[in-house]
Amino acid sequence: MPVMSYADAAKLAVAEAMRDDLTVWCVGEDLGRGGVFKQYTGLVEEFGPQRISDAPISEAAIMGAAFGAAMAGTRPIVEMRFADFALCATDELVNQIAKARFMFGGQSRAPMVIRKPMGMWRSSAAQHSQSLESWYTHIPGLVVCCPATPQDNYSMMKAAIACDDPVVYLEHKNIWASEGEVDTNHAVDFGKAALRRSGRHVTLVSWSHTANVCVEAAETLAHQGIEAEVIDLRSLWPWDKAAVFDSVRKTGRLLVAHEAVSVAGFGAEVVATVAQNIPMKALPKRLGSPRGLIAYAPNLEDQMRVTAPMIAKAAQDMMENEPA
Amino acid sequence: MPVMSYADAAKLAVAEAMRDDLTVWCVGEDLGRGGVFKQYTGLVEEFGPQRISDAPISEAAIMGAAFGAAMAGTRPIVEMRFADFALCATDELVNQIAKARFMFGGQSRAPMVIRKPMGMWRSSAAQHSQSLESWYTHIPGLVVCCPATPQDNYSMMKAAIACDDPVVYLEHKNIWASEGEVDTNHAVDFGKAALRRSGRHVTLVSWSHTANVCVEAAETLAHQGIEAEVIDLRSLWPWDKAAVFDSVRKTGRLLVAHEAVSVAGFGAEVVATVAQNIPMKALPKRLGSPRGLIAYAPNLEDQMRVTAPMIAKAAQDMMENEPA
Amino acid sequence: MSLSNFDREAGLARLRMMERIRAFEETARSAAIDEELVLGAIHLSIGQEAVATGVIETLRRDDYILSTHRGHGHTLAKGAQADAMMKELLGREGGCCGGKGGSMHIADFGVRMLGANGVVGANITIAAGAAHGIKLLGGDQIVVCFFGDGASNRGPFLEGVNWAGVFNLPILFVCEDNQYSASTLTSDMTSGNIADRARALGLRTTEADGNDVTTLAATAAEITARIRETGTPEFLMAKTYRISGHTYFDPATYRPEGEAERMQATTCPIARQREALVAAGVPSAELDALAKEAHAEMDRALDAARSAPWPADETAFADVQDIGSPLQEAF
Amino acid sequence: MSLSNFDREAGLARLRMMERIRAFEETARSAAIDEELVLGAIHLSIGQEAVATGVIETLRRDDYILSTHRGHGHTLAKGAQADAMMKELLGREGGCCGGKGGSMHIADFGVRMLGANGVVGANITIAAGAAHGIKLLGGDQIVVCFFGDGASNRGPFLEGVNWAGVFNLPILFVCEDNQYSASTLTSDMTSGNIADRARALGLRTTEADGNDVTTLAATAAEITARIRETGTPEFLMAKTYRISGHTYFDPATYRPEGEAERMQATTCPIARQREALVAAGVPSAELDALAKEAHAEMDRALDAARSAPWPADETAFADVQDIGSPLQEAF
Ligand SMILES: Cc1ncc(C[n+]2csc(CCOP(=O)(O)OP(=O)(O)O)c2C)c(N)n1
Ligand SMILES: Cc1ncc(C[n+]2csc(CCOP(=O)(O)OP(=O)(O)O)c2C)c(N)n1
Ligand SMILES: [Mg+2]
Ligand SMILES: [Mg+2]
Repeated sequence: MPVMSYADAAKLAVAEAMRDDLTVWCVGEDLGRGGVFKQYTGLVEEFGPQRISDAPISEAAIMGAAFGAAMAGTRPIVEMRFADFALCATDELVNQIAKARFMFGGQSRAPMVIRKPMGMWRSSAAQHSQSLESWYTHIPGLVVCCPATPQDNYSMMKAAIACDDPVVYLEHKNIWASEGEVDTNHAVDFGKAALRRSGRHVTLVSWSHTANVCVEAAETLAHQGIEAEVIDLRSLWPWDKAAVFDSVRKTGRLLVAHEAVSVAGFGAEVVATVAQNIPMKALPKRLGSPRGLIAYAPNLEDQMRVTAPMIAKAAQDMMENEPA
Repeated sequence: MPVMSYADAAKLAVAEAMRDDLTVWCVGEDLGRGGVFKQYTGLVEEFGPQRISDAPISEAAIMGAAFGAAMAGTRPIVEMRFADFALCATDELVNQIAKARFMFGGQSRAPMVIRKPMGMWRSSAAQHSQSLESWYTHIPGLVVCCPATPQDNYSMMKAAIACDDPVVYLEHKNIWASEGEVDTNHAVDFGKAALRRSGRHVTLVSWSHTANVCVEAAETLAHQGIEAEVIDLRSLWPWDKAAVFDSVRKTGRLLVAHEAVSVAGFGAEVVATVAQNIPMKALPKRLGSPRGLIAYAPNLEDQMRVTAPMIAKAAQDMMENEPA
Repeated sequence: MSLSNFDREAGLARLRMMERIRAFEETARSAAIDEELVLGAIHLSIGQEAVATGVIETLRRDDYILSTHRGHGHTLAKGAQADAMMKELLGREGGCCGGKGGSMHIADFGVRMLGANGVVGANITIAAGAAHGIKLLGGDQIVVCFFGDGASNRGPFLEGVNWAGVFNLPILFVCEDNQYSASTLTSDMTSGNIADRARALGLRTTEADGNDVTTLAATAAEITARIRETGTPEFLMAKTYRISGHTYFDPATYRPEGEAERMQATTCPIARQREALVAAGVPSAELDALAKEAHAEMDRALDAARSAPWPADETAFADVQDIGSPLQEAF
Repeated sequence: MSLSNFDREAGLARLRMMERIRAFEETARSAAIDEELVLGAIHLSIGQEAVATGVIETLRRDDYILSTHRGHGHTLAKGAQADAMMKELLGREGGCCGGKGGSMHIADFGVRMLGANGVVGANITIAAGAAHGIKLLGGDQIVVCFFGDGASNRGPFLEGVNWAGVFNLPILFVCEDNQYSASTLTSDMTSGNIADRARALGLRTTEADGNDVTTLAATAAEITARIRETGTPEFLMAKTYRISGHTYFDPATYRPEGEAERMQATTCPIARQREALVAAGVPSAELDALAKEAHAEMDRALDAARSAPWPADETAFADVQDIGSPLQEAF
């Protein structure tokens, strides 16, 4: 199996889909020069500037026009550059794309992949670092993906392009270069979590880059005799409740970790859903960013970060403070 | 004490603040003719068209310009007409207003009230009905208010105008005409819930119009011998954890109800926070809209609605299905 | 309009379409006011019928249009059935959007009417994109995007018109300038002039009397033929006037006393077209019959709508999405 | 520029400011590349120094400016201290934003520089609003809003410029046309022409050579005086060229071979100003000394920044908000 980076894995998926289906095309600023994170490098040479299309600095039009083109029968992949800039196209995504099929009584479809590179990336500061995945899970009509590995970025990109619903596709900026094996025959279904590690003491639920951080924490915990099960949700809508429920039934303990702000983050949805359904041995926990902003200075930025030691510590505490 | 409508109560608060402080002004489309819900009727006659300012259909500029004017020393009240249209100004609110003070190291302030009439209002369909309060609670830098009564719409508007932070102020469209006594000496602090009813069996937590629906449900429950405590959070950020914790410690049962979509709604935050801190007698519950869209036809619209009977039924179930 | 080459048949067809639009809206209005059958807000285009009629008659069935919150006229002119539209306004089964959209989201993809829109100006980028899609797929259709004067103050106006220019797309933007943005005079909130904005954005721009259906149709025919030929976007400013209020329940007291009456008397496109036809020798009885027929059609549409059932409750959960649909995940 | 009325002192002051801007950015770039001291992206305005210099010298200290992601020059020209700015780029205590903003959010409210902005075009509506605030408060300050050519394709350009026109606000919009939007030639993505957009939005619009600081300053002086006098907004198109890449690490291979070198040789505003001063009889040794002094100032700024501590960890939680602050509600 070839080893490739998270960026290249998605690029391979895009290229394969574009070869198979002439109606698939990409649009965004600077794509003809490979895009700002080089996740499109080489594609314009193969597919030409109509299908790897540059765009003016017009996020609202990029999103709105891609939607129009989707209704006219194409399958656009929309590049938003930074998830933060996608906020310039919120009406288009939330009021138009997510609602059109329903409002028009099923007459229209919006098969689109909306790529929004997200998350903290050293010293990018408050306007280039946000993780807003929970917003999109709250919007009916949208599918929401947060791949954490090259394999998933390949397989989920393939699934997203094939999907007839609009898919908000959140790649994490910090792991563009991370490498891993990619099996191009491996398909991932939305709503199926990845079991990144099995364990019987505590269930760690996460997604995106923080899922990788959880795996790291689980290794530390293993040295202390605590076997953590790590569930990487991969897609947040739909999300794999069955996998989480099964795991928590087994371990009796739930810890959810993510990079986004804790308050009204998707971790709240996971903890609340489990708490509503499953009695646990210990009170469940969430780790996310404080409700503060992401600063430029690295030590200040770090105050907003959920780290492997924090995750390991929280899991240990859950093991120790067992109710009698 | 005078009796007045929810709309008029806020208007009185605005007028009083404008009399006291010449830097307070309102800006939005059609304000000179009273605004689309008549919540500004008569103000232009008293304060003139500069301070009750019309605006072009430019939500991004209304929000952005008001922010600039706030940095230059005024205290704008921004009218977004429907909360849905505020999505056209998301970058301005989230990337600019909420972050400026922090990004600039405390050099700037944005004392603004951003009024976003929200919620279902018969047959307004998918683009004029949304409740997106949980989005704003997820954004550091913002205060979030959801008044449910004329008294609170008076007192909280007063507090919001006086506040030096940007306040997202969500009035519910369905209760503009609802009437109640208003004590103009009664102040409300952000983060202090209203105890709308006391009870010892189950804690109902809600806000905005659904808080009123919970009071109705509690009356039904009382006839069945179930004493529900109804907590109206009023402000969602900050929210009154202490009041909720105290109540749940007493009742041992938590039911959160809101109009917004359940998935990643603020109910998840409340349930998760309580579940992380307090062992309960029964599994907690949430009632919110299914993750579906709001239709025009009334019977379809009703499928998305949380009603008093649904709340009462859920509370009853919690009393019956007591774990042994 | 010169009488010499006045085409009687075309003139009658245009009057018929305008009468149908007027009758549809008058019927809907009385259904709303007298019977409270229409539950949500409806925005009437009374006085503006010539724009929809004159422009859309120049399109093929497979051309696309996109509309605004004031979309009944465009939808009828593109060929949608009044029946299904009226059912939609009443929120009934058989409505063109299954009762989910109502007036503000009226759409008929069968005739390539890609929807009214509740967000002012939002259709401009979407329409540019539909034209982009046509170009990518190598089609020979064109797109017409209607919007109001007030919409020209929203960012998507600039972004969408620029997009069409940059990618050289087969689209006609039609600004229906009825002078008002809800209760506000658009000129009070607009710096410069809308047609100049379009020109500055690189588009060939034509200004026309939007209440003279005959010359408007001729102008539109030239423009749409040119767009189909060259694939290059253009812009049409159509000056018109909304005789009714902003919504059906708006008394429009913000207008200067007598303005609406004066405009109705002088610019109503239906009255003008009737005069033209009478001048061309058509007996006025024939014209009256045509109006009566239009009203009868809409009465029948209302009757059908009135007796149609509500949509089945379960449809509330359908057509949200395939993956993670509320049909599977209701709560 | 006619030599006859060339003001030697002003000319030297302008050269000094441009040299300071250039030296600040060259110092920051080598701190980033050679020492990895600058952690985030920085956008250099090398080649564009004349615009900040020529326009801002016409302002009062209490006038406001708003800038873009490429804001070092504007900030220095408005009077901010290089020390505090360099500390900000290094994310240190004493940085003008306490290390929270970095280059892309550089700001100094003390000199009424209301911030750089990481979102292209977002400053345009905010700037219009600052001018709105001045008008409401009855002040006599004016606002200058800088943005790039690429920003003219964003909706807020239309909404903000229209706003200024409608409310007749004391603001000058300055488009620094360096021809590129990151790696894209702006003209490839722009239909029509930017100055025409401003004119169509009702603003008096002047086009100027943005690399000739002398005439630019004269033009700007006329314009800003007029704005202060009339309170009416205007627009200035300043043609310039970014000699460096988009970010300090951008090799800018998307530019035609030799373009940057040719432009540097022919249009560099610092080289042109030096020539003019030499022609006016200033010894070049004096000019060299001035450049050296600028570099020495920035070396000192970098030394101070390098040895400054990180901001205290707790400051990460301060200045978010008063009500519901993370200081009270950390997790
Ligand atoms: C983004 C947005 N802002 C405000 C509104 C409320 N609104 C609905 S129609 C309208 C007036 C639109 O004026 P114009 O574009 O001229 O169209 P007209 O109503 O005159 O046909 C307004 C302000 C809206 N629907 N969307
Ligand atoms: C809304 C938004 N879209 C995209 C970007 C990414 N970006 C940063 S600078 C830039 C180019 C801006 O071009 P221009 O306005 O001409 O300014 P210049 O960089 O040439 O000074 C882009 C696309 C952004 N910061 N904000
Ligand atoms: Mg209008
Ligand atoms: Mg540029």
